[in-house]
Amino acid sequence: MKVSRRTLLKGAISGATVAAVGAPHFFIPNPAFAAPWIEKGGKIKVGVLFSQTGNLAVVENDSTQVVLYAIDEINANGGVAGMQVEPVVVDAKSDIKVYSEKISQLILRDRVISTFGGYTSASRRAVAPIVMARDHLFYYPTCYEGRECTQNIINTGPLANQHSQDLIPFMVENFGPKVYLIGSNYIWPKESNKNAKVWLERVGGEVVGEDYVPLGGSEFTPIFNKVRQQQPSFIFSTVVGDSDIALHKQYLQEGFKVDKMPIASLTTGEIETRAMGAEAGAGHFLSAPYFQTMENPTNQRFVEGYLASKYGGGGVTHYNMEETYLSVYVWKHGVEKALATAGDIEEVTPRMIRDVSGNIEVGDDISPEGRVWIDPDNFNIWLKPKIGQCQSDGQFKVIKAADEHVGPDPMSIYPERGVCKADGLHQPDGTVKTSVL
Amino acid sequence: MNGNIYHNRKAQWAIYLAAFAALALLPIFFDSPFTLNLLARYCVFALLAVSVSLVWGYAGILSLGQAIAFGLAAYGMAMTMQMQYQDPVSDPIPSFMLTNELETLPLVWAPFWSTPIGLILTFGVPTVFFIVFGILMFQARVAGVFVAIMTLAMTAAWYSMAYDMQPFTAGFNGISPPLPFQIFGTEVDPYSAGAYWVCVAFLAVLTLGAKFLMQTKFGLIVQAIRDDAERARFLGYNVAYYQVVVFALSGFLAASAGFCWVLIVQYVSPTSLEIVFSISIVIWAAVGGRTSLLGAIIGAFLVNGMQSFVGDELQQVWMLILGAIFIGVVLFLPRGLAGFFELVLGLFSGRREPQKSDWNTGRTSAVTKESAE
Amino acid sequence: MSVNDFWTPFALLPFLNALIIGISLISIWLIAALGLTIIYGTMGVINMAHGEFIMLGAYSTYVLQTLIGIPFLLCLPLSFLILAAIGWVIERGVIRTLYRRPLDTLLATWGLSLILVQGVRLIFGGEPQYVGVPSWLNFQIQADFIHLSGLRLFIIVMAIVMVAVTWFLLYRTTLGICVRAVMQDKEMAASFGIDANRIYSLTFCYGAGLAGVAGSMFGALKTLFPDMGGGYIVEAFLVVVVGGVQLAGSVLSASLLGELNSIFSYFTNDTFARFVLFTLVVVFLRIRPQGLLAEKMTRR
Amino acid sequence: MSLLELKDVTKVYNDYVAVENFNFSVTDGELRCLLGPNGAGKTTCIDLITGRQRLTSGAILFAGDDICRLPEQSIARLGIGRKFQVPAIFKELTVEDNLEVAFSRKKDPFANMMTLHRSYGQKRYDEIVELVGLKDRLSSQAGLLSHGETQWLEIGMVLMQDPRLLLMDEPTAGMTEQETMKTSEIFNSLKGSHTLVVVEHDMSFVREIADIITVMHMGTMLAEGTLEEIGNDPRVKEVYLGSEGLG
Repeated sequence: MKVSRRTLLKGAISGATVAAVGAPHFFIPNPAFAAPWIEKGGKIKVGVLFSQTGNLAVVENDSTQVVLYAIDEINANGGVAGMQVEPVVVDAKSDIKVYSEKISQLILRDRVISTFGGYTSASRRAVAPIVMARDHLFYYPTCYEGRECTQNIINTGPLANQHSQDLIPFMVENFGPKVYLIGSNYIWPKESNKNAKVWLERVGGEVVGEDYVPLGGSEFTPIFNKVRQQQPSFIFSTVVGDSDIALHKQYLQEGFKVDKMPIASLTTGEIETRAMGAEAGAGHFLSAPYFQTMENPTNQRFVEGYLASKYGGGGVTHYNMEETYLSVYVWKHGVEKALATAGDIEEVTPRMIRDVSGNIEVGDDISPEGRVWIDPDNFNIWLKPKIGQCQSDGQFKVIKAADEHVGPDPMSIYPERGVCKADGLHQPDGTVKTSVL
Repeated sequence: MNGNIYHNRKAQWAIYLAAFAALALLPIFFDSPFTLNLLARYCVFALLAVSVSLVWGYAGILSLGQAIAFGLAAYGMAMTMQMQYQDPVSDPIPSFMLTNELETLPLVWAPFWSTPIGLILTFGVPTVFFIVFGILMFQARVAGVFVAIMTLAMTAAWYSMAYDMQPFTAGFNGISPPLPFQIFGTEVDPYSAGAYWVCVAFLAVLTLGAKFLMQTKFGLIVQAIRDDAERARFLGYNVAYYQVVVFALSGFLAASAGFCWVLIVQYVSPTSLEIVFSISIVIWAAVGGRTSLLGAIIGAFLVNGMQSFVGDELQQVWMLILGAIFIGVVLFLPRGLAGFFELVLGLFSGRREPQKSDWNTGRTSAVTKESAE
Repeated sequence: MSVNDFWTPFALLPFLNALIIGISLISIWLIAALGLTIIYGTMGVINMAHGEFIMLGAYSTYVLQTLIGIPFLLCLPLSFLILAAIGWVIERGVIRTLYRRPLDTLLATWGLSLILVQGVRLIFGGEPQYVGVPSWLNFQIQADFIHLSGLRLFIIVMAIVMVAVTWFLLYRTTLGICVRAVMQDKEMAASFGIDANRIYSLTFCYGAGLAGVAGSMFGALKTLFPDMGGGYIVEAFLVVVVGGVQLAGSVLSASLLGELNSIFSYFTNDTFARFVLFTLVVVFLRIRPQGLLAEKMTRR
Repeated sequence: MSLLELKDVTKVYNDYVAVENFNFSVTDGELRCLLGPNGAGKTTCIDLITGRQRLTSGAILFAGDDICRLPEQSIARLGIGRKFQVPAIFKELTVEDNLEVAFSRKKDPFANMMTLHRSYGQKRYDEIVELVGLKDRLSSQAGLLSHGETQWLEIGMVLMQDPRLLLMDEPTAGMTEQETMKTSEIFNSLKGSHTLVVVEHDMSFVREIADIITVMHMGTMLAEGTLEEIGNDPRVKEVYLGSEGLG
């Protein structure tokens, strides 16, 4: 089969040269390299794939910095399994096309064992095909909508179901049942809103309006027009990025009162409140697993250590950075566990790390937000969501923290699709489907 | 112009053939799947630049809408590949549709169950759209700057559409088919030499076809229309007809690029329909030389290659350099690198052909002529 | 997606309010497009960096207000001057060599916009910055279905002022006569002793200055970040082209587009409104390429 | 029999009447000069005949058929060639290619996609090249020609169309005296074999070539006749009074 295909092409395209090289692969993948992913005596290479330039750099540059900070910390403490970690940092330039180009460079050329990267779902989906085709391992360290069930991505940010579980009942209890949903116009806000509706129903709340603005859109008057008509008890916001800042500024200009109708957001963190000015942010609520002001020794060490290091130029820590920081430690523990299973570091493959990552725990001594662990079925993270209220200095005061860890459920609102397990999506008809995107 | 070897047709064909042969042979030297895939991406960009060179350089229609054809084809291809992954019984709809409460496959997706029909739509829809859009514009004798702005607005409209129609397009997240393209019982791995050769073959065949076409009388008339549409009209040519044909051809080229793109990247999102992307294509062609198809290819390889390699080294200042290059090319090399070669080769042949490039001013120069008279 | 989710049913009061909001959108579209109208109309220069001029205006306000402490109202004229100065440099350095090559100005100014965005990012960083709204603008007008914030009202008033000043300059001053003369026929104007190059310089400076004022106000209303200009450029161009590249036309087309946008987003959503609007504009340009107000172009 | 006939042709722009109830006819093989002061409506007439502008009322007959609703290219294909007041040529193309585009009989894009050959060497083609004196300039870029050469090139292109009727809008504008002389030679050699309508200002040129002259004024026909008759017409004198007159 292979030979005949080759002969055919040879005639058609490039004649005898093909035979000269003996190029063994045409439409089929290059046979796997025999070389090990990690070489004894060398360094362990990991990919760092965020945007350092362009409009996404605002957030993703911090992600790069915090990954480097975590790796420095790990190396200073003896590395992983006695080996030093070497980050391969690439710049995705805020361009979706470049994400897909750079991930293939990391996997195929640089042969990193795992990659940390991405802040937007779009970038995750752009890298997913090759990550899955090469059975690689990708750590996606931020909020995420779920509904996927892949065997090559580990997520260390909160899922939609983890966000809403505490926030919605809290808001309804304190401000009233009527909610107006405002989000950026893409999938994550829509999924988050669906989860929010599930919880609203349970606590007797009611949706009085739902609106989406384009990404980067900054005109909220038409929406506030409808909000004024509906008189909701609070606004539930999944508006991201620059739009989020415009939302808060225009909220203030429109004369809404934060004690009457506050915004409960899944996105407005320390970076955003600083950029919108203190008076625009103060009084609103945020659901996140982490706040810079959390009071525990680990967080104190993390904030002080990070801000004092050469990576801490941004001046704040926030939930996205902390989740990224955690992902590096999740990976570290994964490699160590895989080594224990395989016996030889040269035997360790990306997929092996992923397969042993279930139940891996990052303890109080490392995790600034407190103990977290990876779900053994769907490889998302167990965490304690918290609710913070923005103060006049742009920092958040934690006013409610979950007592128990909340489990991640990527299929929470799609039970009819099946259950996500380690080996794939177990569909209702009994079949198992892998790589569900 | 006899003396200048740049204008010698035999020499031109020799150079073109040599260039494509070299591209086809590259896998010998770069066996790394990453490099092959990267080069294949450049070939796709080069094909886009060729489509701009055809429509702008030869026909004088500055289209900022090439991304429309590219994006539509890319969506078509991604939908074809996504449906190859779906199963009619156990998993009949792509999972992103669930977010939007779709329970059955929407009508626009249904034809993509069949790969041949999917492929026909991939190439057909953008081409037909360009024919319709072309008729709309050129029948009304829209020209020059207005073409640029109308295509720009149309690109923005399609972007909003792809972005907003989330039940059908997955919106900003885009569609990433989980498996590579399957055809004739084979899987086309995006990182294989085969996938690379598919891209090179598309680039070579379509470029050579365009080159041939521009040397026929059709090409001559197209260039005549670029110089003075009214004159051509009074010589009995249906100018709008010619413009629609060229515009549709360039749309087909851009659509082919979109097809190849998803073949080797397995992903599409509304960014493929972005204005920024659409203008970048024009810039590649401008850098390489819009009046030369090979020049456009070189421009695309050069700018994107620099972006991949130099861009990483110089990170923060890279965009400054890129911007400066564009300005420099427009100011000092209006015909791009190809024009520069033409000039240099002209010097060697002992006769210097003055560079004239005011044809693209269209109306302005017509006005000047009148007032001068 | 059911039809009912997508379409908001009609109701009179919110709809009337949408019309009022439309006025506020009009003012923004108009302010963004005003400088472009002047530059494109007079010089035939397609300034793709116009959005970046707006961005620079916003950043100069940020610098003046936050770093130096100048009150907001005073920032407006200062932004005008700063941008006019930047415009002068750019006109001398780049634009001057490109007269009569409108499509080339499009490409060159595109390159320019890359430089400006990255330059600002290098200096101020990529994170969003903040322009404060003066406290005397923190009021709302509320009566029946009308609801308008102080800042919106201020922007509407400023739009009227900017149009009025531009109209006065163009139609009631000697300089304006010269500009219009050059606009109609450069050679003829030159033969009357008008220095067309000087007029071009001044026009470009003035157009850039207007973008500066626009930036100051958008900075207060929205968010400051290096890419913010890209969000205005397409709309601004459509306003200019639909209006027929003249002052009154731009006012008319901004009014039309702003109201339509507001009405469409009332019935559907903002993204879909954009799609409908852009498509309408394309169809409109096919029927009337000369724009709303301009006379049919005479060909050679 | 008249080849071209304008019947009660009227063209109104907004409020301005450019041509009013203009009647005009040209017989086969004739060379007609169309005279008149600026704004008399001469170029408008040519625009109306060639379809560049649409008439407000009236009719235009070409070889007996009404052509005033046809698009420009169809009128051109019927056999009406036109030289513009401001020379219109394809500046970026060579002289040879300019003539080639004009010479080509095939107008359909798809038919032309299969055609590679050039017409150089065909008898009629070579004759016209000879006639307009551009033989040595064939490979030059048209944009680089002198003003006179540009005019001849356009005349050559119109001839290449092999039209039954040639409309020449100020063919000698901007030419030196010598060039004008050469142009009049070209025109005289066309007499008889072609039907020509020439719009001119230059009286010395008109004298060289004219048989019958039509004078327009304010969009209407003022006078028609031989050179001598026109020269003695008091109305014509009045119109031209103060300008250089008709000498």
